[in-house]
Amino acid sequence: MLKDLSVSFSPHISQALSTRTVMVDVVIGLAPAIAAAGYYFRLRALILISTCVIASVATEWVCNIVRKKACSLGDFSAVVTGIILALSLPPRLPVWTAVIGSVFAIAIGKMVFGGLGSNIFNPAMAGRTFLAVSFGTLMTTWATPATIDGKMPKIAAENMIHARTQATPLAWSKMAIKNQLGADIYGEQNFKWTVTGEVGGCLGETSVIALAIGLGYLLMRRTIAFHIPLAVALSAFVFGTITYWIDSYSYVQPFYHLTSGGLLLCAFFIATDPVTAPLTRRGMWIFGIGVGGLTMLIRVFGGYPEGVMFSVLIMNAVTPLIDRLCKRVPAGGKPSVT
Amino acid sequence: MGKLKHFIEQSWLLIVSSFVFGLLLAATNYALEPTIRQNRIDKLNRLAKGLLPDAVHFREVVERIELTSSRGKTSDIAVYKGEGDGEKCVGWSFTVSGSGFADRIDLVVAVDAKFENFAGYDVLMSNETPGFGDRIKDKDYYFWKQFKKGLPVGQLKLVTSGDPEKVDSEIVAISGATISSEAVVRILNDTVGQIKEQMAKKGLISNGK
Amino acid sequence: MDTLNALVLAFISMVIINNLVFTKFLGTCPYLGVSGRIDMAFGMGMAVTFVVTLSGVLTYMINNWILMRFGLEVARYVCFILVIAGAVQLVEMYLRKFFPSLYESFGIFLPLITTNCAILGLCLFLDLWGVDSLILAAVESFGAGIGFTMAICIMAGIRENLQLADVPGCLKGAPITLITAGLLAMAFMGFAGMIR
Amino acid sequence: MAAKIKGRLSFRGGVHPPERKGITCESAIQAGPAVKEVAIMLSQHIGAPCRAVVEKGAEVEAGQKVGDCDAFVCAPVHSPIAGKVKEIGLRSHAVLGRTLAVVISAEAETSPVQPAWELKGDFDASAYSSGQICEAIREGGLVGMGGAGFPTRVKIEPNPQKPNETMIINGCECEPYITCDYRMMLERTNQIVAGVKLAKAASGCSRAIFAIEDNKPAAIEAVSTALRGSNDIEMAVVKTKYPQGGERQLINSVLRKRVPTGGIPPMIGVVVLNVATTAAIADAVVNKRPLTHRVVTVSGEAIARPGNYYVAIGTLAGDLIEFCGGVTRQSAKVIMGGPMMGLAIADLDTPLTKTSGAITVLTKEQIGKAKFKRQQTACIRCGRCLAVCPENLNPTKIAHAVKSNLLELAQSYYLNACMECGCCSYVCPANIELTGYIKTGKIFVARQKKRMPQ
Amino acid sequence: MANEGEARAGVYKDTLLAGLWRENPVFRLLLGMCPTLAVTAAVKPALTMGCCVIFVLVCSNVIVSLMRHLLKPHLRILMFTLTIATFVTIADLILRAYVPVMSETLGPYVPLIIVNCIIICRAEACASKNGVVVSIIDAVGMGVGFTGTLCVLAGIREVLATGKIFEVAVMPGSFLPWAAMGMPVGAFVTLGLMLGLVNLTSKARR
Ligand SMILES: Cc1cc2nc3c(=O)[nH]c(=O)nc-3n(C[C@H](O)[C@H](O)[C@H](O)COP(=O)(O)O)c2cc1C
Ligand SMILES: Cc1cc2nc3c(=O)[nH]c(=O)nc-3n(C[C@H](O)[C@H](O)[C@H](O)COP(=O)(O)O)c2cc1C
Ligand SMILES: Cc1cc2nc3c(=O)[nH]c(=O)nc-3n(C[C@H](O)[C@H](O)[C@H](O)COP(=O)(O)O)c2cc1C
Ligand SMILES: Cc1cc2nc3c(=O)[nH]c(=O)nc-3n(C[C@H](O)[C@H](O)[C@H](O)CO)c2cc1C
Ligand code: SF4
Ligand code: SF4
Ligand code: SF4
Ligand code: SF4
Ligand code: FES
Repeated sequence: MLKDLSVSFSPHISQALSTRTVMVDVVIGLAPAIAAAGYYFRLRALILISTCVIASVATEWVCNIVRKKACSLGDFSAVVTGIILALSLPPRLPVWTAVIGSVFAIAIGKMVFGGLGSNIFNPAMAGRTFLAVSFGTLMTTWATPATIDGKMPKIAAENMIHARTQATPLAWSKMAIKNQLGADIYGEQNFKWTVTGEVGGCLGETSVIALAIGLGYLLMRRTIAFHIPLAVALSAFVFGTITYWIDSYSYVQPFYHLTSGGLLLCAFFIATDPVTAPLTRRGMWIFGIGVGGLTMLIRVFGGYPEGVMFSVLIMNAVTPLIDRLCKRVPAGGKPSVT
Repeated sequence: MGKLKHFIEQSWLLIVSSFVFGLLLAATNYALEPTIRQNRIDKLNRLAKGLLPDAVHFREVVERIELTSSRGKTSDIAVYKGEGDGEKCVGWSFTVSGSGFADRIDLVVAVDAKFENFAGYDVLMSNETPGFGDRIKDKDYYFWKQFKKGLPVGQLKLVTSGDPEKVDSEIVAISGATISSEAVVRILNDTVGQIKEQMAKKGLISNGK
Repeated sequence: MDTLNALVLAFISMVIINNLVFTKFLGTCPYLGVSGRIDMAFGMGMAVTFVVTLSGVLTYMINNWILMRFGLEVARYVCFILVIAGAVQLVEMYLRKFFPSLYESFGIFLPLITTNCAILGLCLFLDLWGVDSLILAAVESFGAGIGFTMAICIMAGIRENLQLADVPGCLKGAPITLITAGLLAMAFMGFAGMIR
Repeated sequence: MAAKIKGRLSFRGGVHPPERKGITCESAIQAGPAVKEVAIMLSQHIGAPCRAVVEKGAEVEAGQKVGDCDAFVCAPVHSPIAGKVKEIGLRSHAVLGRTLAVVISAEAETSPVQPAWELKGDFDASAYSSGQICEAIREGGLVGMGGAGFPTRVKIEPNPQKPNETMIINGCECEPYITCDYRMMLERTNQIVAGVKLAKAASGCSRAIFAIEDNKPAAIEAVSTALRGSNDIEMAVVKTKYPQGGERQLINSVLRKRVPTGGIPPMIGVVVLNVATTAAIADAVVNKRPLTHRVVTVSGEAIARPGNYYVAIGTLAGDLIEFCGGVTRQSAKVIMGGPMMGLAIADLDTPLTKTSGAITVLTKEQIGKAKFKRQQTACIRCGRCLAVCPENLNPTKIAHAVKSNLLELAQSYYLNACMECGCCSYVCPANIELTGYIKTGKIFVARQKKRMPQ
Repeated sequence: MANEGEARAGVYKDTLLAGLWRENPVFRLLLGMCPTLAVTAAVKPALTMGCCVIFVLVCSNVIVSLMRHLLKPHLRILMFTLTIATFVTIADLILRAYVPVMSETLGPYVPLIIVNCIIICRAEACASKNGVVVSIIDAVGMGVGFTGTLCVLAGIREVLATGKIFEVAVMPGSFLPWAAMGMPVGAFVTLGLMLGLVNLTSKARR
């Protein structure tokens, strides 16, 4: 009866929580965004998402075999990477391109560093950036949501002959800078479109409502802390407000920056990737402000209409320095003698 | 004295070899300099000829043309006259530059004899992203072809959508590289008009006819 | 005001947009050599900044005021490398004499810097870009040094984290550093086209 | 009426494990198993180990001193039963491994008899001088009964260089399952209060604060009632949270003061005493009874008759479990102490010591939920461990540095400031045994220091 | 006599092979990384670069070997640098005269050969200690090893970045080029993976 007593370090009980539950929670949090993507982009969304997930998981599986490591698919992190990558892709992207992106994300972005937890850069964003850098045209070709049959002004793909980039809400912002019509662009109608998600854009980024529901779930489950999302959104908002104050003809309304493009997807699901974000609360604030600020810097002054992927990668790179900067001091102060 | 001797003892090899290397360099330079210079001229000619196929050779116009950039800096450029059979003027060519997406872009531009229509441009130097802005060089791409079709000289306008087949002052940008496209258009807008004006002033072309 | 603006932009451009390491592949060897010691990386970066600024200015003067004036361009490379070697020597002697503590902290890096291609590379690029004023040359060289310091410090930070990571054996060391550098270079492409 | 300290008395970090005190909180203290043989460990506490003062074969009486030493940081040990010294040999010690113990065997089984607690609420400590109290405490072999077992005399004795100012009586009992202190506070209230008065008088503290977690209203009620009339002892109802009972946390919660890292409470003039210790003080000073018995909570889902038992120190853990009806379900882990900080033992012949406040027996299912059964993944840097660390450390960094054998890096992240509370391991979703790595790291560092004396 | 000749031939062969693989400057010694990365967007510039390095390496090794007995210790490095800079300038002039297109593509990376560690390292490690013949063989071995590595790297990058190699299309028509491979990312990541592969094979052998 009292045989085979196991001995281990204390504590002997633990919270009913595992890496898998954390990752599954993120998938659940992403579910509304996935549903919105399916609603607006129909089959394309489902094809892209399943392609990315399958390719990511398969890549991780192969990497495990090559390294002769135990199978790590059970932690579901590859699934999350696949979904987030897919949600950040334009709907019309060819399937094989999505496969290249997923393979790059998992193999180069994650597994060469040692797999889950060791990667320095956000794998999904690394994969997306690789695609953006490699296949620029494909990655800036947007589709009209299936719900509006190309009736929408300016957003719809009017001219697909040359597969030209089409104006997404962010392109409006660039247009505002160029043509001095910031004040005109922002209207109630446009705002409504960007909130519900009935606009062109990447699969998962268009619907603010769906993202907000997901955020609520993650916060409720304490999967993420509120610091990073808040810092990203706040800093972007402040940046946008300042530019808007300075010149409301050249720059669009700050709210508009928040609801358009990938900013909220990034703030809620990407910048919050625990592996590549700082550990401490103070670090999270710095990180979030960096992501939001850099995104806006690139949006407003840079060459690209969207800055999310670059700002996330750059802040990922400085995360070790942030962690060092925010090194915690023990509760009792630094020991006088070591 | 002893110090000098010591110095020479220590470093005679250095002094001698500096001398020898100097000579070696001078000799090589002397031997290759003309070829190098000719290379540069050949390249310009080749590019210009690609734009003005009728030209047999190019001659530098003696007068220098002064350009004022939008920042207010002035610079001199040389304009070459393309001469066909029997010294007939078939067009003009010159190099202009401006800033692109990543770095400076140097363009060779050719216009017809009357300075009325573009004969096209070619890229002398650019550092744009391969696959994006790099396509301003791509002769098979619609962007480049728009300038080859005898576009009238004048203010060009860049648009992101439109029909690149139509010959008008609306230039359809390269998708994903609006900035590079814009740079080309801007460089042309900023310089070609000025050059035309000064050439007309100097009586090299007849104005307004 | 305009000049000042141009100088500030030139500086920022050299630090983040045209970063020598990320866009021009210069100074890769020290980049691969950095350990997880951020203080060492910072010292190295500072030493490079110091020398690169000095050499940028000196070579600019020699190039524009002597070589170009007398048609001696053919001797450009020889002169540049001698100037750099001389500058390093000078700095070393100067530091040893007047700032022994500073010499202690980054003196060890100084001899290594002579063969750091970032320095020669920058001098050559200044020439290639046709930088046309001494102050601009100085600002750009200083910016290049700071950009190098930033890059090397970021890398040192990442290396510290990688110490604890389960990197595959065959990729440990230089390979993973190269891959990281690649992803970093990709991230920094985001600033392209920012200053025109 | 005792003054009550107001405010939200808590600290930053910490966790809320399921309390599970319901299993034993209603069970009054009963007599524990009758024993025929006890093994008194000669090393029961931090500080110098005792030397046996009896020979093999010698007859000892109940309460007779069997081990002592001259070191300052030391407390003697006594025999709880009358019998014969069977041997002085090695026995399993929960913390120290195999160490020397005096084994005493009696002719017949002796049942522990709970003394009559005759003290009244209006006990007057002024009858005893400080020296007298200290001497009685030392002779009684009192050590801290809250965990580490530091000799109580050393703590209390006034230090002219650093006078004691405040005394905190630790009635938090924040570990899950354990209720021995709670029962003590309900049933031996007067004795505890008397002990506090004695300790306060002896230590020269101007303040004494009784701290109890807010999940024990009955204990708060009982203690407040007993403190009526002694208005120099304050009450502090602190927030229920693990490890509220850790002295560094408790001091922070109650006094808003921080004990320096690597330092001890006396450095800021504070003395922290466990309630069981204060009860023992009263017993030692007033009744001249040495510390030979203590209350032990035997709990866990697998125990047939869980409860609080008055047990002779030196009783074997197995005997106590047997006495409680043995285990009913498939049990997998026997823990000396609570599930958060206690030590799992493999040898049921491990004797109880003065600091063993509990034995917890966990079932397979419960362990299934604990670390080692579930698969450990890589750290996902979620930061939970940082968020809960009461000492504001970076547990993942320390643990991974230890794992990679980078002890210097670990120390640069303040390895030694960890108090091993286990919060970080408790919350880690990747199931990493952070506390375990940290403990290992501390041992490595200690070994290294020993090898390379400065 | 014959034996001696054989022994010498053995030394030569060893020296040659060392540079090609065993002590390959890029893979094994991690030297000259900057040009390796910068000029390998396509095979042609890589090959040109390699040839320049071979030229400079051979010339400087010969000169250094010839004057190895005359070198004063404290002026040694200065002499090396001077020699190398001279030959690099000559190589640059030749390129500009005869392959102007490549000269433009390579830009400042040709003069940067001056600080390429391989050359000074060989001058120091080999030429200043050995006779002319061994120095030449060493230079050729190292140079060819360097060039070969450059070309392999450049080949991979060019095929993926443009679908062509030596400007001849090799990929199926439906292949869309991966522009990233032509950029710094491609250079760093490909070289990193190649180094990893080399480490793997050498470990497997051992
Ligand atoms: C990796 C990368 C490289 C780019 N390079 C260029 C470039 O060289 N020239 C350019 O004009 N745009 C370049 N772009 C795109 C611009 O930043 C910008 O998105 C575009 O000019 C906006 O115009 P659009 O309306 O055509 O999208 C690049 C984009 C990426 C992702
Ligand atoms: C080397 C050492 C010296 C100590 N000195 C004292 C002291 O002088 N006074 C005191 O009250 N506690 C002293 N302590 C005890 C600690 O502060 C603390 O009370 C004890 O480690 C915790 O045990 P507990 O949790 O069971 O009481 C000392 C501890 C150690 C390890
Ligand atoms: C994590 C942790 C939790 C603790 N919890 C309690 C507790 O709940 N009750 C208690 O009396 N002592 C607890 N202690 C021990 C106290 O720190 C302290 O040593 C003790 O209260 C001092 O009293 P003593 O010397 O009378 O044992 C805990 C210690 C640690 C490190
Ligand atoms: C809140 C949260 C957000 C995540 N975001 C991302 C993400 O943006 N990209 C990604 O590749 N993985 C993400 N993951 C999954 C996982 O952390 C990631 O695959 C690791 O970076 C792999 O080491 C996320 C996980 C969590 C818990
Ligand atoms: S100290 Fe400088 S030279 Fe040495 S390895 Fe580090 S970076 Fe390289
Ligand atoms: S690091 Fe130590 S003090 Fe902090 S939570 Fe973990 S065990 Fe507790
Ligand atoms: S709680 Fe676990 S997974 Fe989270 S940071 Fe700490 S060690 Fe890593
Ligand atoms: S030159 Fe110096 S740094 Fe370069 S390889 Fe040779 S020894 Fe190493
Ligand atoms: S730093 Fe070594 S070749 Fe550039």
